[in-house]
Parts: sequence; structure tokens; C-alpha cells
Amino acid sequence: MWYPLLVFPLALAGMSIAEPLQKGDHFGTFGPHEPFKQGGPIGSQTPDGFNALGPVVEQPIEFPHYIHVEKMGIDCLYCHTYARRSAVSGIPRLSKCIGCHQSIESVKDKPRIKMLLDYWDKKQAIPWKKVHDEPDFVRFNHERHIQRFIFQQERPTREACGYCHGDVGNMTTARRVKALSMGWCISCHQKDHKLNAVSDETSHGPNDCWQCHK
Amino acid sequence: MSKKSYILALFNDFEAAARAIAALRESSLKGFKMRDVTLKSPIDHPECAAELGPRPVYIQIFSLIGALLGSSLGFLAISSAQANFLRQPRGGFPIVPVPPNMVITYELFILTAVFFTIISCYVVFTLHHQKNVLYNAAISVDKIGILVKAEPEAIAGLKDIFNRHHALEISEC
Amino acid sequence: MNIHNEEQEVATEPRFVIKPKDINDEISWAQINEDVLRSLERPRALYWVIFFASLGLFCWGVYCEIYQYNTGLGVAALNNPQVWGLYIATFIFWIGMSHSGTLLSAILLIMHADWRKPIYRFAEAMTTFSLMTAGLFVLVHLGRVWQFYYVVAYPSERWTWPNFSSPLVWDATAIGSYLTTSVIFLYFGMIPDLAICRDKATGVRRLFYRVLSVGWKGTDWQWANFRVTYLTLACLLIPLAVSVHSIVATDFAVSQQPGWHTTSFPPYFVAGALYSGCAAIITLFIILRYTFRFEQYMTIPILEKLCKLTFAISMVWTYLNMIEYAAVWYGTDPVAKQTLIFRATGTYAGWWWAMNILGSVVPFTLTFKALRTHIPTMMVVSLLLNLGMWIERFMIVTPTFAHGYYPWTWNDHWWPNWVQIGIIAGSFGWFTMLFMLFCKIFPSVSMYEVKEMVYHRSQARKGAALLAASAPQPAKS
Amino acid sequence: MSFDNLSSNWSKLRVKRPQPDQYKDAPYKWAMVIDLDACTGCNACTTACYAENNLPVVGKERFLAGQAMHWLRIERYWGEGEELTQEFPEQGAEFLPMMCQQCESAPCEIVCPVGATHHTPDGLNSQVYNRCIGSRYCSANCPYKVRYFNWFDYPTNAWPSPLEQQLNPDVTVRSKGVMEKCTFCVQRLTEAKSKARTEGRIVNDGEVLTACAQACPSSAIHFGNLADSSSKVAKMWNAQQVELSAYPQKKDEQREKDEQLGKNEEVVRGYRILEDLRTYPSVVYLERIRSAEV
Amino acid sequence: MSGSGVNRRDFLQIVGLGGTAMALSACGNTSIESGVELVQSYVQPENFVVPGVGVYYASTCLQCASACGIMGRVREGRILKLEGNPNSTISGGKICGLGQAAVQQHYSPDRLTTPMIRENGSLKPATWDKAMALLNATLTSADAPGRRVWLTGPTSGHHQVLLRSLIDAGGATDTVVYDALSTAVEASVNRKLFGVDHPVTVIEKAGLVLSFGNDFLGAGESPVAAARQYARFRKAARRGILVQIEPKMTLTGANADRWVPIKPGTEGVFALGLARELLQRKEYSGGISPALIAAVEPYTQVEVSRITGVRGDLIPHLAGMLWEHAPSLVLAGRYPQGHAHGSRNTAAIALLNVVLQNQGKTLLRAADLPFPQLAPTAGDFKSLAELNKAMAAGQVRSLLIHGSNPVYSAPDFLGFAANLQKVAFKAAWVTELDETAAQCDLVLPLLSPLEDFGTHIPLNQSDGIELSMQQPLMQKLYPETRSFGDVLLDLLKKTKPDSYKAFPDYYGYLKTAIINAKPAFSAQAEDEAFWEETLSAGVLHRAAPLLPLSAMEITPAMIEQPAPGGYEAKYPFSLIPAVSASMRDGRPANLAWLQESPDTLTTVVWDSWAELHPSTAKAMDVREGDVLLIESAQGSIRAKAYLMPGIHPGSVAVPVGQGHDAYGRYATHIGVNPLKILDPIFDQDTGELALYATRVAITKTDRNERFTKDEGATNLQQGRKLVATLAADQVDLSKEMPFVIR
Repeated sequence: MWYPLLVFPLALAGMSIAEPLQKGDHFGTFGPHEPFKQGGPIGSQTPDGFNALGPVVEQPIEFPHYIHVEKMGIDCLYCHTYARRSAVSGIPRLSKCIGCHQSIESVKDKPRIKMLLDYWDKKQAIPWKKVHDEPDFVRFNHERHIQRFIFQQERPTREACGYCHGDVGNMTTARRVKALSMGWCISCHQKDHKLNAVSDETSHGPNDCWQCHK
Repeated sequence: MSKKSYILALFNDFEAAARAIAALRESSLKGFKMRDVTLKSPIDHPECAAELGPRPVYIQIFSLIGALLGSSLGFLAISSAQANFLRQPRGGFPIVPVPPNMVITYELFILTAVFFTIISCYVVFTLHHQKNVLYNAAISVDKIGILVKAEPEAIAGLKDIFNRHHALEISEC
Repeated sequence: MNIHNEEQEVATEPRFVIKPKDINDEISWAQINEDVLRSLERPRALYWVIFFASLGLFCWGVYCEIYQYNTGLGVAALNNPQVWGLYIATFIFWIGMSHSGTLLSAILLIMHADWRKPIYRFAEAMTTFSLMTAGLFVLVHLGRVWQFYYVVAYPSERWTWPNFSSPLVWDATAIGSYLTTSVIFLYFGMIPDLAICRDKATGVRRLFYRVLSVGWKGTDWQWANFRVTYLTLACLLIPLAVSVHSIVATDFAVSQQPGWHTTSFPPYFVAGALYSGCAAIITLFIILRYTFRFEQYMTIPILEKLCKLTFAISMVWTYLNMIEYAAVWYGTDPVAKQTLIFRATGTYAGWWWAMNILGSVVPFTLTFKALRTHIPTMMVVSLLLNLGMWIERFMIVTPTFAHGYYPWTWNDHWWPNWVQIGIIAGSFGWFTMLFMLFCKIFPSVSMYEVKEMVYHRSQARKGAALLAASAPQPAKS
Repeated sequence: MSFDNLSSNWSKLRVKRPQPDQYKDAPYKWAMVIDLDACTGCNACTTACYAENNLPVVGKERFLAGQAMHWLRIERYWGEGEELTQEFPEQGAEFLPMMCQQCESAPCEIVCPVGATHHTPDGLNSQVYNRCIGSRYCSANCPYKVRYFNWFDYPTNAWPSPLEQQLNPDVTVRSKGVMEKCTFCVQRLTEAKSKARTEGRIVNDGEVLTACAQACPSSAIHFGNLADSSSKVAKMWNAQQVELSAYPQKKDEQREKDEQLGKNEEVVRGYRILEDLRTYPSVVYLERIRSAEV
Repeated sequence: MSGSGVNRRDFLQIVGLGGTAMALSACGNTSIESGVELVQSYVQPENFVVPGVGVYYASTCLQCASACGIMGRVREGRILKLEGNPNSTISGGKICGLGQAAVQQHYSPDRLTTPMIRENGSLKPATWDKAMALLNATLTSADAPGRRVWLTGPTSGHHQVLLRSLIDAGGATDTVVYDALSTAVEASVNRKLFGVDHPVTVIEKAGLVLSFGNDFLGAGESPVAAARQYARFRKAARRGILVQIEPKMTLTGANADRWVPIKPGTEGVFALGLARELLQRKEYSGGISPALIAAVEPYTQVEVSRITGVRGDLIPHLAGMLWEHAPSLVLAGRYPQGHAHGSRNTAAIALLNVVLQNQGKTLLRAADLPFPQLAPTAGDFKSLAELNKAMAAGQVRSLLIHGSNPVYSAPDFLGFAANLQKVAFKAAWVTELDETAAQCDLVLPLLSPLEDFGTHIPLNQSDGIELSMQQPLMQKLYPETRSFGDVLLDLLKKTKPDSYKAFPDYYGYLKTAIINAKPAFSAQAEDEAFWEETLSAGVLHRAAPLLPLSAMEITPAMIEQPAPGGYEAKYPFSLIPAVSASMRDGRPANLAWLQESPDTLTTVVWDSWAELHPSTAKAMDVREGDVLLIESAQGSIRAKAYLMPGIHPGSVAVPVGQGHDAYGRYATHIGVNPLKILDPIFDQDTGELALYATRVAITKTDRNERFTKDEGATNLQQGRKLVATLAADQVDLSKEMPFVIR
């Protein structure tokens, strides 16, 4: 019951702590338009000060993002195609993987591909596990963010996705490298973002509780 | 300056103590100052203490400072917490309602004042606290003590004065 | 210097005018120490019996709370619209109890009413403990008590703040400050006595008391600062105490519900608080007087003064009560009037009348000297008054829920079940337990102040005698 | 720094709500019109609400204990005044669908200690479940008593498998100790708004409906965007001459005058419940009509 | 499995239970469970399938016989919610509470998941093979003595077709269609008077609807369609007026401009009184035979008011209004039918339509179905009674039950349960074990209506010809459950292999059947395309104007009313088993949502009660909640008294639908079943059970229990303006914003 004490000193402290955060650059230590290097290899800490590296998640197939993204240079949205159309980005359907892989003879006998084809023969969906999981009372809409940052602001996909997912392109199976906590979301929602690539008009993210809480 | 020594005399009642103090003041004894005479009593007795000269008290200044701090900064802190855009939107805008903030400020104003008061008082206590000097448990019962800090050579004279005023017990170190 | 002048001066010193003999001024200071410190000695068997009884009661309360915590508040027979039940009512009751200590100690201190001196210590203790109990009820009644810290204003990672316009947040702040301040006040007033204990005690207890009595030697410097600080604290405490219960009143007055939405609520609550507080003091006064044989200090005249004070406050309360009814009855809000009528005639009518009789009629027993000085009667009366005050809180909360604005949700047959009652019983156990511990660890009568009292009385007597002696004789004719 | 914010926008921070045309420039202000003449009391809306919003079925004992969780309840009255003295209810029963009125100046909002219920930019009275600590002050202060508290831990016992598969993933299942209430199906609104935003427009009229409005077989419940003057609801509010942030309504004063003069003018039916408490509800009810001929 | 089904069925798979886990763990402190929950991922969904976005599939609601088109919202392969299907002319995008609750029947925790076979007394889980073997054994042994009967509820569509052809193939001897709350009396009267069973009543066109206990808004034959019509009827340029005359207030009565309580069974008398009044005018008496005019002559105001207990001056008043507000519409409901003279009661009421010359205006005939074999078959009680006789006589060898629960709903005097034991082989198809199935030797688990294919024809074809498609909204929950159609098809394959082996399964059969029906709906599309369109639209619809209706000759005998009174004093009250919109004949009683949605007039939930008029209660010194013992000659039930102003003082109403002993956790041991104590009184002309003719005695017991109801301590508005009522002449509805009501 001693907390009235807290109000006054901590409120001050809060202001002083919070303000820099507010101004702090959540595109990482680099400018927004430089190649996006956040997240980094597994084991590294997040540079955005939230230090919230997620657990390593065992997936049914250890999917090598770095091959597909770094080597092949495939766009995130090519596979995660639902992200631009739905609140949940979902996981590419199995037929999509197969679509390419049945024609790539060179890797047909690699163990991971074998597993993949295996699932396909069984006509069975791969039980991928969730890596970026939000609390269940939270509503995050991928579509809106993709629309704003990729299609309107014309940022490179990897950068835009990387704000929240880190540089998955350098990982094998994805791993959470951002806090994805409320304060973290807000710190970005508070900033003014350009409406689109050309105009100088800006707007900040919604600050209405019910926008994200359900 | 050579090491001072202390002498403590116990008296039965305030009258005796008062007389002793008066005697000390009038005595032409060298080697001690009235400032170094301390009265130790089981109850508060301003009249008797007054004999020793002024005892200024600064506590209330600190209380005042605390009160002012609490009231001014409290209000500011709360209001800015509300004003800050993401803190408390109502219909999309933040609102700073004055009456509620006044209420909380009022509490803070008293609370800080209390804290400043008690802390300052504690500080004063520690400032006036004389370590391992003469003390007698009888003081906390019913005896009045007079403690004098004096040059060693003055001790004899002091003891003599106290005895003249029927000191019950005299101890020195 | 000559004694005569000094005594003249002393005799005319206003503090030394003759007072009715409410304490035996012959009693020696050593005797006072002895009597009071005796209460700290190894307790008798009866003490343990009562102590463990209250401990058991408390445990039962804890059990109920755990059950409620695990299953959900529904097990406490709460429902829509009866969302608060007895918890809030009892919360107000305990807050009310807490006002007595401040009243006696601070207000009477400022007024130099020094008959307070033998009794203010345990009153202050009562303040502190009933506040702690009230705090428990805030937690007990929360749906998600594990999240209670959301009410705390601290800069969180979420960038969220409590809603400062909510009376509950004011409550939290006010009660927090009040508890803090009253603990400080209680402790600070005890320092000289703690020094006495230190000088008497041995071993661990000596260490304990040494730490608490921050190097108190009774020097004139210390006394001077002590006096001022204590007075300042008292001055700060009074407005705080008043604000606390007015704020608790705003919980209701700020809301829109019929029967709550009244401007007269804050003074009404404060009066009720002082009222129940005084009644509670009378009870404890009597208990302590017997258990620790404090007849010497907690004397009948002091009890009488207490009773008179209580009666005065009871009349204030009655007046405000009537005001409230009148305001509603002649007011323009038909709904509030409906609710008032429901209180007087509906399901809870019995309780309503009981409250009015206990609160406004029973105190008249305090006006008869014979009864006032008859201790068993006073025991009963004080308990009745407290019961009345508890019912008052019950009658504030429940009927408004039962007959609110929306007729469809009217709910006449609401009654608490064993869980609520168990938790409330537990709270009483908790309070008793704390209080008993206090009495054994700290002197429940302020020794140095009693000494002062005795000293002043004797001085006054001497002064009076001298005055009489030095008065000019009438000339013979 | 916050202090600058405070000093620079002081006047803006001190505005009093509701303002006369608060939503003039806002994209959305959700509102409702309930036509009591069309309402047949068939309970389709209440069931739809259970289905859409994951309302727990509390069972007989808890319902008896007054712990029911229906966000939308249908009340039935037997008329007022001289009708009550009749032996039979000759004009039938009076049905009243009652849900959260989404007040513009809501009694529940100011008293919530943690700000779990607050006003959204589209004029809804929100309830953020995971912020709620369950002080139940909002319910205590709600004149309509349309807030419902989770007295028990329903997620663990209200949906025996496989019933839990029916739960709507867009709506949180409230655990014990939190307050809940009608949200105007905010999950649907949010979805529609995002969609519209992506397409660079505002939500069209009739594009999104609350579950109750969608189900109502006799179209007694109309839902829409009051800020969009072309919407059905906005038109109905105008037709009924109900001003969102006004009390008393002009037409009511007019009606009183007429009645004093004994004039039997034609009147409009729109009214808001317990309007005199100045809660400024967002739900307009249309008075029931009964033919005077029979 | 036919080809085009695959994609959808693959989609309909439940993909990951992320959603559910999500919902359940919600709102704890925080529930971030990285790597714990599964993400939704598909193998090969259709293109429009996007995770996190609900997809709507059209189907048909089977909760009552009205065959509303519905849309199911499906996410992650799970059906979440049902809405109305805008394409359907019946539901028009709306849906009732009963329909909403179909989801709960689908997800019911007490679903039957495997076939059960009775072994030494108790039902034991078994395999389908054993079950089918048993069935075939009985069905194929045509030579053995004894009837082999199909007992079904009201049916329509291709189930019915398959069933018929199964019987033709000797798979069974005959079918019995049973409906506990049948309107067979009305049907027969209509047949006699107008030549059709179900003339289409166009409420919205009527200026005044005079309804004799017809609960079209509540427990009518198609409440949603009716409610939509009602809305238009009220919002018409000249607001329609509804007058309801009935012994106990129904939901429709609660919405009437004027509700008139009448002595049960005397509706006909009132109708004749009204007819007499009308026939005074020559505009009406024109086409009416003098014999009839003579027949109604005795029913003077005084006489009528003496018999019916209705104020006499109401008759001329009503007559005047019927004249002003023409065209009018007179409806006969359940109440007049449920008596020994039910047919004549109903005929007397129908006579009014003839007198008022409503046929052709508000009373019409639906266009003929191009496919009569699909036409709905309404059930009745008579055939069950006959079957019961046969069973008692031991003439029934096997009984195959689908969609009907006679052990619960048939009155005690039949002794149906006992006679059932005399049947050698009893099989039942159910989704959830009910009283009847519990007594059978073989119980087969059905797919829920939301998992199955099917076709349905609405009974009331008010707007063109409509065939409503039923299709699965999600993958079946339990592998062991099967479609009724598939079972029938398998049986047929055994009996008529040659003509049915072409069809892999019921799905295939339906598809062919629908594609064959293409000409009937004059569709040009390719077969596959047509099929897919049909599925996505949910209905096949062809505009067809309503046909005029011609009245047949009415003889005085048809409308002859019995002499009033003549009840024995031992049973002073008449019992009214009240049919509610949500509980119907007790089938929905296992749906928690419906149990918890308050009965609108009493607001009671999870219980049965006995409605008494306050004056009656006062006379008997009964307070609300007093437990009453209600005794008829056949037995007794106990129910709490509820004081209901909307009931005739001479009667007591007890709701139908509660009082199950074996029907899942939500239905069992709740309330009582008034149908059990009905007297064996039958309509003289049709032999239907007279639902409302039972006389009972009421005695107050000393127990008093609190009601589980939503209503608070008061019924009144206590001076608040909650529901306000205006007189129709005070408002000008046309000034209000005019909008189209679907």
C-alpha cells in the first residue's frame, strides 16, 4: 500500500525513460532504407533494447529460410502469400512447396525434401509450430501492415517484414527476435509514418485499445 | 584543544535541576560553556529547558518544502501522464480532468509533507546524537539529569556545584 | 533567583489551571513505568486462548478467500446487479474504525485536551490495524486480484496508466497515504516510551527497542524537536484523515446510482467514521482497563469524557442522516425516492430501522451519568453502536443495488452466503490478532505523556494552593 | 517531452464530451435503431449473440443465482398505467431488447480504476478484458445494468468438448474475474474497417452488421455508421429528430408543449432510454405502435 | 467420393486447433506459447480459402420443417456460426434462434459416435458392418410375416424418394410419418374447403389479420418467413392490424393490436357469430348458400358471448373493421384444431375467409411442384395410433425409426413404450441418443445436419418454386457417423443392385438427381458448373406466380358446433400444452442455448411451469412458485405456478418440450412433459389427437420454489420510459425513412 510514493517520482522517471524510447529508432541501428540486418544468426540478442529473443522451436522439417531467401532471393510474400490478404499470414500450403520442388531434381534426395514429398504423398498438412505467437486477446492484422509498408511506402519486403520478424532470411527455421510486446508495438505506432513513398504526409498507428485488443 | 570530559548529575525534580542550572550559569567556573550543558528528562519540560538558552527548531521549514513539492510536481506528473498521447485516450483524444487530479494532488501534498517532516526530524536527531556519553537508565524513569561537557580541570568545580544542589548521583568520564 | 517568582509564573501559566481529578496525581513516575511495562510481561493463559481463537478465525477467513480465489467470485453469492455485496460495506466499516485514533490523538493534541494521554496510544494502534484490514477487503473483492497492481501508477512497459478520474484510484492513493502517515504517527509518538523499554529490557528485545528508539536520550534538543515534529504530523494528519473518508464517500457520491448520488455523503461518511471509531475506542478502553489493570490511568472520568464525545458525534451523524433522507425525500429524483422507500419498507426494512435506532436512539444512554459510568453497560452500548454503524454501511451498499435505476434487474431477495461471512469473520480475527500482538510488544499506554499529565496536575495543585495562600485576606470589620 | 505536450495542447486536453458535432469529421460513429413496433420478441438476436460472442451457458443454478451472461436480453413488460388494471393484456406484451447502449458519456468509463473500459474513436464503449481487474465498479455505476461479470472460470467448464470448437477465434473467451458486455460485435467492425482501409474507402452502409441486426427476422434492429450521413441509421436518427449529444431533445420539449396545449400532433417515435441521466446513448428505440381502433 | 467433392472436403478438414486453443487459453495473464500452438496450414485448398478469413457455405436448416436456406461461417475448417441465406425466399438472409442453435446440435458433447447394438439388455458399441448386416437381414426377408415399418418425422426431398423406392423394392412394408404437433386437421379442412392442404397465406397483403390462435411468429410452420412478412405487413403504407383470439397468449398474440382471450374450443362459435354478423351485409351474403346462413343464425351476439366468454360488442366492431380493412385474412391455428370438434372449429373459421372473399387476394395456392415425389410429407398422429394398435397386436416385426421420438412425445394412454417391446426388431437413426432410440435394438449414428448432403422442399412455397440444398459445412467430427442417405442407398444396392450401383454414394446420387432436375429450373449451364452453382447458391429457385384458390361447397354439417360445456366437475380446468418457438415438440431440448434463452413471455429458463391467470391464482390462493399438482384422468405432473395475465382464467398452460429422461446432459431431468397426461380425445372427422381438449384438476402443494427466470422483482417500468406505446393514428410511418425490408 505504499505505492502513492511511486506516482510522483516514478512518473517523472517514466517520462524520462519513455521519451527516448519514443524517439528511438526501431528500424535498428541502421537507417530505415539501409539493408536490414536485424535479428542476425540464431543466438544473437535483439539490438532494440527489449532483449526478447524467443525460444528455439523444433519444427517438423528444419526449413532453411536462408537458402530460399539469401541464396535463391525469393520474396517473402511469394510463399507467405496470405499475409497481404488476411489478418493471419498463415503458412504456405503444401501444394506451393511441391509446385517448385517436384520439378527441382537436384535436391530431390535431400532428407528434408524427402520428408516434404512424404507429407505430400500422404496428403497430410505439415504440423508447423507457431513461432511468433501473440497473447490470445491480441488482434494483429498482417494485411494492414503489409499494405502500408510494402505496397504504399514501397519498402523492400525483407525490411518491412523484418521490423517484427527480424532478418529471417539469415535463419534456418524462424525464431522470434523481437519483443512483440505491447510497449514495443506502441513505440512504433506512436511514430509518424509516411502515407506513401512519395508524399511527405505522415500518420501514426491507431492508439485505440480495441484496435489490437479483442 | 585537549580532550573534553563529561559529567552527569541526577536530580530528583525539575526545581532542583533548575536551581543547579541557574547556579551553573552564575558560577564563575572556567572550562565549560552553557552551550555544552544538556538537560535530560523523562518528560518534556520547556520551561526548565529554557534556562539553558534558546533551542531553535527548523523542522517545519522542511515540512513546508515537502508540501510545496508534493502539490506542484504531483499535479504536473499526473496531468502529463494523462496528456501523453498514448496514455489515456478517451474517444481517441487524451483528457486531463482537473478535479480528480486535484484530489490526488491533495493526498500527495500531505504525504510528501509528512515524509519530509519525519526525515528531517530523524536527521536532527542523528545530528544531536552524542555517542557513548554518560546516560543513566533512571532518566527514563523519573530522574532529571544534567550533562555537562567540560575541560577536565573544571570537573571538580562542577561536581562541587551539583553537590551543593543535592544531586542524587554524579557520574563522570 | 527565587522560587516564589517562578511559582507565581507557574501558577498563572494557562496550562496549569485546575482540572477535574481524572487521574491520581499522587502516583509516582516509577509506578507508572512499572504498571505499564507490566502489560508487556509474559501473558496469562487467557491471552493465548483469545489469541489462538482469533488466529483460527483468521485462518477460516483465509480458507474462504482461497476457495473464492480458485473458483471465482461467484461462490460468494454475488451476482448482477449485487456486484459488491458485504465486502465493500465491511471495507467502509473498517476505514471508519480507523478514524478514531487520529481524532483522539491529533485533534485532542492540538486542542491540548490532555485527558487523551492515557488512551491515545491504543487508539492509534487501532487506526493502523483497521486500515490494514480495510486494505485486505479491497484485494478480496477484486475479480483478478493477481492484477491489482494495474491500479498503481507506475510507468509500465505498456505505456498505460490507471484512470486517475476513478474514485477507486483516489481511494488507493488516499488510503495508502493515510496508512503510511498513521503508522509513522503511531511510531513517532512511541519513541520516548521505546527508550524506556530499551532501558528496562534485556537481550534481543533490548536490541529491538534500541533500534526502534532512535538513540532517544531525552535530551532537551530531542524533546524540542520531538514536540514540534509531533505537532506538525498531527496537523498534517487531521486533513488527511478527513479527506480519506470523504474520498471513500465519493466512491458512491460520484456514481450515478439512486441513494448514492448525494452531495452530503462525504461529511456523512466522516461523521459515521468518527462515530464508529469512538464507539470502538470505548470497547477497547474497557477491555484493556480490565486485562492490564489500568484502572489507575483509564479512569472513569476519562471514560465519561469519551462517552460525551461519542454522544456529540452521534448527534452529528444523526443530523446528517436526516439531511440525507430529507434531501432525497424532497428532492426531484423519483428513483432515489423509490430506493429510499424500498429501504424503509422493502426486504431490508428491518435492518434499516435497526440502523436508525442503534445509531440515533441508543446513544442517548450516554447522556445519563449513571449509565455512562457503569462499565458493563458502556461495553454493551459501544458494541451496539458499532453494530449499528456496520448495518449503516450495509444499508448504503445493498439496497441501491437491489433497487437501482433499471427495474428489470431489481433483485429483492439477495443475501450473502457463508463465503462472504467467513471472510468478514476472518477480518475480525485478523484485527484482534494484530492488536493483541501490539499490546504485548509495545506499551499500550503512553508512559511519558501520562507522566507529563501527572506532573502538570500536581503542579496545578501546588499552584492553586499557593494562589489560595497568597490571596489577600478580607479586612475585618 | 510530456510536459511540452501538456503546455502546448492544454485547451485541447480540456474539452468536455460529448460535444455537439463531435463526429462531424470522424469516419465512424457506430449507432443503432431498434424498432419496438417490429420486434416480435422471438429471441433470434439473443441466440445470435451467444453464437457470435462466445457467451458461456451458465446453467440453471447460476442463472437462478442471477449470474446469467446474456449481453443482449429481451425484457417483457405488461404495459403501464391503466392497462395494468385490466384483467387481460389486451394490447399484447411489450418487448424490449436491451444491450449496452454505448453511451457517449458513459457512467462506467469514468469510474474504471484501470481504464479497461474507455471510449473508442468510433464512439464505442470498449471493454479491454486483459486490462480489467474486476473491481465491478463499472457495473455498479451502469444505469442499464448491461455489464456482465465472469463470476466463474467459464473457459474451463462452459464448453464441454467438442462444443469449444464452435468458439469464435476473433473474440476472446473471457476467463474468471473480468467484466464483459455487448461490444456491437467489434470484431466484425474492425475486420470491415481494415478491409475498407486497404481499399482506401470507409465502410459502406450495410457492409457490416452486428450479429443481432443480421439475424433479426423482422428487421427490428438497424445498425450503421452515424457519422456517414447517407447511411440508413443516420437517416433514421434524423427522421426521428434525435440529436446524439443533446438533452433534452428539441422534439420532446415540443411534444410536452403540445400536450400542455392539448394538441394531439403527429409525433416521431424515436427516444433513448434513461436519457435524463445524460448518458447520451447510441441506441435509439422507436416507440411501439398499437392500433387505437380495436 | 466423386471428383469435385475432393477440394472442398479437403478444405473442410479441421486444420490445426490453433483457433480453439487460442479461444480457451485467452485472457489469462499472457499466454504466449511460442512453439506450442500449431499454425493452420493446408495441403491444397481452393484459391479463395485464406486462413483467418471466414468462408460462407450455403446449406439448409433442418431444425424445423420450414427448410430455411442458411449460410455457415467456416474458419480453419470449423463451422462457427449460421446466418440466413439471402438467396432463400424463405429465410431471406434472416435466421431464428432455433436455427442458430443447430451448431450446438452439431458440436453436442453427447453425440452418438458409433453404432450401438443391444446385447443382453443393454446397448453396446458395434461396427457398421454388423449393423448393416442386421438391417439387411430384416429388410431382405420379405416373406416372413409381420409389417416392417419405417417410422419417420415429416420428410421431403431425396431421402423421401429413396425411402419410397426402398419400400417399392420390398425393403419394408410401409412408412408412418409422425408429427407430435401436426396440423393435419387444418390440412384436411383446407382440402375439403379449398382443395389444397396448404393454401399460401399472404399476410403482408392483408389489411387486417384475424388469427384464431395461429402462432405464425412463434411456433408456426415457417416462423422466419412469417416474421419477414409480418414486418412488411406492419410497415405497409396502411399499417396492418393484427387481432388474435386464443385461450393462451402465444408469441403472435403478444404482438397483436388486440388480444382476445377465449374459452378453449369455442373459437368456432365466435367465428360463426362473426360470420352471422357479416352475412347481414349483402356484399358478403352474396355467394353463400341459404342453408349456411340459416346454420349461423342461432349464433347471436348474446349467445356467442355466453358460450365463448368474449364481450359481445366485439363482434359487430370486428365485423366493421374487417369491412374497412379489406382485404383481410383469417387464420386458424393449433388451438381451434385441438378438440373433439377440431375440424368443425377450423372449418367455421375458414368459413370466414370464404365469407370475406379472401381467396385469390390473401389466400392463394402455390404453383405445382415439377417434381411431386420430392414434395414434403406432413406428419400426423392418426397413423402413429394405428401403428401402435398394430404393434400392440404384435403385427409389426420390425420398426425403423428416423427423425421421430414417439416414446417421448406420444401420450401415456397409447402405451407406446410398452408396445415397442412387442416389436421384434427396432432400429433408430439418431445423432444423439433419445428416449425412443434408447429402447431400440440397433441405434445408428447419423451425421449432423451440418455434415450431410440433402435436398429439402419448404412446406410453404409462398414465392415461386424452391428446392433447398443441404451440404456439409465441415468435415465430419466422428468417423463412425454416416449419412442417412448413404445408409438408404446401401440398403437399396442390396435390394435393387442394378438400378443403384451407378451411384458411389448419396453425394453422387444427389448430384445426378440435381443435374437431371436442370430442365425444371430451365438452367443452361454445364452439368458440373450447374452443380457447383447450385451448391454455392444453396437454393434452386424458379419464379412461379401463386394461383387463385376456389372455395368448394360448404355444408352446415362441416361447421356444426357441439353443445357447450358438459365437462365433469372433477376436472375444472382445461390443460393447454403450450408449444414454444424454441422447444417445439422437444427435439431441441438438448441445445444449451435454447434452454438458456428465456421463454419470451415468462422469461423462465431451464424449466417447465404452469401458467395460471392471476384471478384464478387469487381464488386458489396460489403465489408464484407454488408447486402445483396437475391431474388429468390419465396421470399427473408437478409444475411451479407462474401468474400469467395472458391466459383464459379457465385454463392452465404447461409448455411442451421439457421433461426428457434420456436426451443428453442439457435436456434430461428438466421440467415435465404435459403431453404425457393428455386424454384420449380425438377429432371426430380426422381422428387426430385433440391436443387442447384435456381437462385437469389443480391442487396446490405446500412446496414453493423460486423461478429460474430473467425477470426481476418487478414486471413494471416503475415510471421509467423503457417501452413506450403510441396509438397508430399519432404517427405517420411514411414520414419515417422508408426502407425495403427483406
